[in-house]
Amino acid sequence: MTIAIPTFNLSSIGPWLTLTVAAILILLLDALSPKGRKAYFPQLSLIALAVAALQTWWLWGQSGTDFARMVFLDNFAFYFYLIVILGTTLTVLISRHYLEEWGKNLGEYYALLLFATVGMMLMAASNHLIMLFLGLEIMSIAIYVLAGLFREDARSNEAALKYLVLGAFSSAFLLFGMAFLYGATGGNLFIGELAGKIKEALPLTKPLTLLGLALLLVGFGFKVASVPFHMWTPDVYEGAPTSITAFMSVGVKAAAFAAFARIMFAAFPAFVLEWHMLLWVLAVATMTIGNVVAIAQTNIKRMLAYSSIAHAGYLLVALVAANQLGAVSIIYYLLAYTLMNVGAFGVVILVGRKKDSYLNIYDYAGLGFQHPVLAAAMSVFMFALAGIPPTAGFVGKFYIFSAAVQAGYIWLAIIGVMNSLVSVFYYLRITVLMYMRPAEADLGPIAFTPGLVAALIITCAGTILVGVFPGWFYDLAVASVKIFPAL
Amino acid sequence: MGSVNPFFLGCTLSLVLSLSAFGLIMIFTWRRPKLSLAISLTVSTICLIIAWLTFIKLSALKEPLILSVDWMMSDQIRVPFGFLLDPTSLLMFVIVATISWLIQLYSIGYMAGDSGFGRYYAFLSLFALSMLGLVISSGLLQLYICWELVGLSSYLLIGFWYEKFSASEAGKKAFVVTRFGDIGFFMGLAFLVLNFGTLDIHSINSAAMSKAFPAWLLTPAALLIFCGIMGKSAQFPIHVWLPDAMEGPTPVSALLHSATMVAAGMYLLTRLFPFFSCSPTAMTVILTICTITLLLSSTIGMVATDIKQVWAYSTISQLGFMGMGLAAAGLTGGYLFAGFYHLTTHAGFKALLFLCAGVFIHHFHTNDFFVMSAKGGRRLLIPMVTVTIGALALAGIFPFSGFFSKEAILAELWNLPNKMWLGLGLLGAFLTAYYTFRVIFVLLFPRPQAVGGGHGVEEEHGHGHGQEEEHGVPWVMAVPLIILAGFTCVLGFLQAPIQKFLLGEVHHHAPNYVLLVSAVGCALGGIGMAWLDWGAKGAKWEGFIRKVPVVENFFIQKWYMDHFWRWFLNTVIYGLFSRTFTYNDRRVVDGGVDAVAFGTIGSGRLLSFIQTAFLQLNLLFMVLVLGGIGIYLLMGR
Amino acid sequence: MLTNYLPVLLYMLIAIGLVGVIVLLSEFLGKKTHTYQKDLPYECGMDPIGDARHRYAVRFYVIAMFFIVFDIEAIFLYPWGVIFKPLGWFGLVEMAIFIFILVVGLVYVWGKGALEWE
Amino acid sequence: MVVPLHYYLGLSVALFALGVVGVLIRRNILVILMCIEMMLNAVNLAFIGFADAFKAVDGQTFVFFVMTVAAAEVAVGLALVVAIFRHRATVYADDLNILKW
Repeated sequence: MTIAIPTFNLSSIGPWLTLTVAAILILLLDALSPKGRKAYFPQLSLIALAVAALQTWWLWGQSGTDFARMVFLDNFAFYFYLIVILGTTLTVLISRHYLEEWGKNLGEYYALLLFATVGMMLMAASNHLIMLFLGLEIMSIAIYVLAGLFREDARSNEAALKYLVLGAFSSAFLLFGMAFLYGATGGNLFIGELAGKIKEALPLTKPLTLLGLALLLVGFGFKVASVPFHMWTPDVYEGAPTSITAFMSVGVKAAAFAAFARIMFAAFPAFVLEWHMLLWVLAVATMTIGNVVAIAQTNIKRMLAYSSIAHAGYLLVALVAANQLGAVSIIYYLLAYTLMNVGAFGVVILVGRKKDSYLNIYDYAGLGFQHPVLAAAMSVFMFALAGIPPTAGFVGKFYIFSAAVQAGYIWLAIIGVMNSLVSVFYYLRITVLMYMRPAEADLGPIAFTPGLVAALIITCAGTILVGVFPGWFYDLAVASVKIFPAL
Repeated sequence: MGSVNPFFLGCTLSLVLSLSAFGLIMIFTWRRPKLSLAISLTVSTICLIIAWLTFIKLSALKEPLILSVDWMMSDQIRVPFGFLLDPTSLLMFVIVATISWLIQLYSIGYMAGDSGFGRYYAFLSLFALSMLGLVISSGLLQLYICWELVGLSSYLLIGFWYEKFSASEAGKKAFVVTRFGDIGFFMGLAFLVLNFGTLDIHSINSAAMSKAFPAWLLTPAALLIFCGIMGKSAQFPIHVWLPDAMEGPTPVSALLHSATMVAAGMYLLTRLFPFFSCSPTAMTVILTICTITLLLSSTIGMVATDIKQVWAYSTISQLGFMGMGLAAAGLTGGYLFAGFYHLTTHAGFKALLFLCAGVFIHHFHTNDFFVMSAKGGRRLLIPMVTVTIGALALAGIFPFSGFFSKEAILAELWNLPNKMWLGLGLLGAFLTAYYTFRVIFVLLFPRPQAVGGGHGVEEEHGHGHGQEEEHGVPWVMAVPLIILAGFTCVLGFLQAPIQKFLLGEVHHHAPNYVLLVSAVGCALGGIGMAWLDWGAKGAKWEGFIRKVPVVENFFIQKWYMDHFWRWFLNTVIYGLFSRTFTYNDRRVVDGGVDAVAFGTIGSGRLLSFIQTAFLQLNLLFMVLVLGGIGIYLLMGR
Repeated sequence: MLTNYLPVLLYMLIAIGLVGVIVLLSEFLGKKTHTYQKDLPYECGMDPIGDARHRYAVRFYVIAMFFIVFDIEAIFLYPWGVIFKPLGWFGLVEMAIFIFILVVGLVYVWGKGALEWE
Repeated sequence: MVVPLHYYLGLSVALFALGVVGVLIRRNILVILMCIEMMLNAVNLAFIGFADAFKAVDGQTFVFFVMTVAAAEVAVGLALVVAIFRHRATVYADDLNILKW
């Protein structure tokens, strides 16, 4: 018996390798080096991320698959690589001081961040359901641990455990869905070939395929925090360390949407009507509940959690639109969302001061007078999240709703616009508090550290630049979604 | 590009400077009033000079000057950003620059000593930025952005005295209500760009004129955009924010709610006039709504006692009047001149009226013009004269500017086949004259005893709280009044030059004496009625409307529009959505679990299963939804 | 035919022999101490007689976790073992990398002091 | 003897449903984790059944990965349970109620 070893090219997974090696290195160094000489982990992670970004840039423009068709090499994946690398970089920047305050500036933190990033990339690039599942779990398990990082903090523990139980539960559903698809297609696990196989076997296996589709929807719906699978979001976002909340809100969402979009666009053309209808309902419910409940929140992390649910709803609108502009808008919006949301969480960390003491939205009162620049930055993020021009959030929403209208979902677009109107209320409330209310008490100084300042500058400038000059990013996105011929 | 176009440079400069003034003050100098004032006023003066220079240099312009770059959003969607300088925008550019400059000047006196002085000027700069940007923008998206910025800065300015609850509420109301209309505007834009592929104002207009739009596309787009106009220009039924918006400092009211912000809506209508006039349906809707607005606000103005409220309602009614003029012109194939001319004159005299009101308020520390009158309002000579001039203009009396522009609008209405509109327009003119002169006569002929006896008399003695301001009006406040009064007197005679400037030619038509007589008659009739009710020696000091208490109450309650919206907000928005969901969060989940916990312990596994905390409820919910999805997929269709 | 199974027989004999030798050697060479705990069945610190709803020290869970994680990775060694030959050097290198990563995990756990009982 | 595919699937679905019910009604987090394991194993069974029916090997490969991942998940879950137990001396799901609406 001989087995033909498939040819492969290590450089096509270069970014993953870089990050994995860096993470392993950090783990080893952390375990072996004496205490007190561990301050260089953030820098090491940043270098690794920069190298990975560079490698991605070199890969840009390739197309096809590698590793026996397991891995997609296409711009769609690469764009998401860049988005998650950006998200992780920003997270590393906002983490250090925050962790030091909690006495948790640990090597494993950075190692797990990098592992989670690799998992996200895997999800974006996988052409095989095993790969997809592995990516999902590498990402999820790392984040379960990260969410429970503050072992001494009961809320952190509880958040992590809730996330784990719910997450494991939903991945079981996802897996069951994959199993059904595997059965329905007569033993095929390649995402790129699902559509054809489904069509071949259609009359016989329709119920099986539909069940698989439903289970996949639940699994992905959970990961992107779509209503009605959103219930973990506020709890976990509130309990997890703030830097991890930021990471979760952007990275997990981006990766999950990458995989979600790829599967939906590529694998289910035969059931377009069904999944459009379902996602239509999910999108409306997600936007509406996210925005309306966010109004009632007084904890800023919880508010941002509901806002993140609402944004998942907007992204679902783009998914439902399922045309080229829709796919482009998903990519563009996730980039914009990464910038503006991490920025907002950076401000939350700064204002939270020592060990997250001040997370109530009323703690933002008077910030505009004490720290005008910080308040201005927060206003930019809030405007962007609310979708007020000329920020990236506006352009993203414009693309999304245009895509919906283009696809004929006028009502969906109308509901979306109404929702973004509602969202203006709670985002602007923060701005109003900062500028129009005197501070209730002196909450103490805010420690500006280089990392956080750098992150805020990057996110702030990025939010505006991506909004003012969307053309370049748009072109990149168009180049990335060319791979979906069905659109 | 070899050499940069000087006009482009000028326009950009004015915007960039305003923005940097806002940024500088907000970030660095808001604690230091003098410095902030210097920055803001310098920038404003530069903008003024730029505006007038551009205006003069380009006044002989034949073709509109388009200086724009494409902001590429995607292959299909290109959004132009830049400046479209044509007569309409040039005239508005000058008006906005002038009025905001005057108001900055006036505010030095009015806001002196306010703790938020620096912040105030920052907001004024932001406002100038957004309004100037709006006026000269070449594309609708840029216009929309500025439109929202105008909304934002007006929100900031109206809620400027945020420690006053009503002020911050009013700011919020203005913002939310206008956003309501903006949804429509935005949808209209999306509709246009998706079906037509451009947002360039000039090409939209020329395409509309060459009948490139199919009607099914045109009418909905026009109506959607008009939603935005309704919000911004406070047209029925979303006019409710404007009277409340008087909570802001009075110069702000003058700036926002007379000449610029609310005029932005009508300006947009003018801007897209060729586009709008291609859809008779849309124009009829506009005409109807504007007419309702005119009558509604005039009647409310008859019973208001707050001087700023009266001016606010008069603003709404005049905006309705402009809208009527434009719509009528659109329906009969006329020109945009009448409505826009009224916009111009109105900007002048309404700013004047508000600033005068500001002087009175500043002086007497009250908004109630009955109290002002009792305290001797007529002794303030300059404002009293100027307010009378403004009122005459508002009422449409020769030779003040309002007369000419109203005349032009009525002429457009005359051209309509259905004379009902003309009749309603005349009725509006009558009511306008009536409520305007109600204020004037009350101020001129005080009756202290009418305002609750001794109170007024006592105030008569002690109204100066030992401050020097009572000796007169500070010059920074007086100068703008005089300048504006001058405009009001002069603008009327500039009708022909302005018409030539706007349309490129003067359309002489034989004076229509029937119309002239009836218009003047209505105005004079209104004044006469006011004289009978409020001015004459034996007048009862109560409006003729008092004779029909039901109707009067209806007007005092502002046609119950506020009630309606309050009900709508409470019941539908809060009640149905927010409450349900937050209630769910706080009560149903907790309460339900508690109830189970306190309930019968022995009722077995089913209940204890519900009791098992949130985690599993969440899980259960997921499973149930999955079941639902499965059923839908398998059984559906 | 049965000769095909000769290697298996040989293998079994060697295994049994090795076990026997080790047991015997430890019997002869080892130091013998008898404590109560040590003489209990299973030698694991648990009381063999008593209530089954006994509370375990939490450290057992920690060790159990490590065991699960490291043990389950062995699953990947089986398929490799089955096709060890055809995979050749490539498979060997792959598996070496895999085991190296496991070893890194072990080093980390060790370095962190998680294997210390106290 | 060949086991028919629908036997596999029937058992798999039954196991999965049992797991779901267990997760929903048990209060002890350890038991909940075990039930989740059961769900994953039901999936494994389905994969193996399909792989057997189609004579395709990827289904079996999938099972290996599911098993390892499940182990990792449970390890993390156990660690978290231990951490929570140290704090609050409870392993019951309904005591996880600090984070509330």
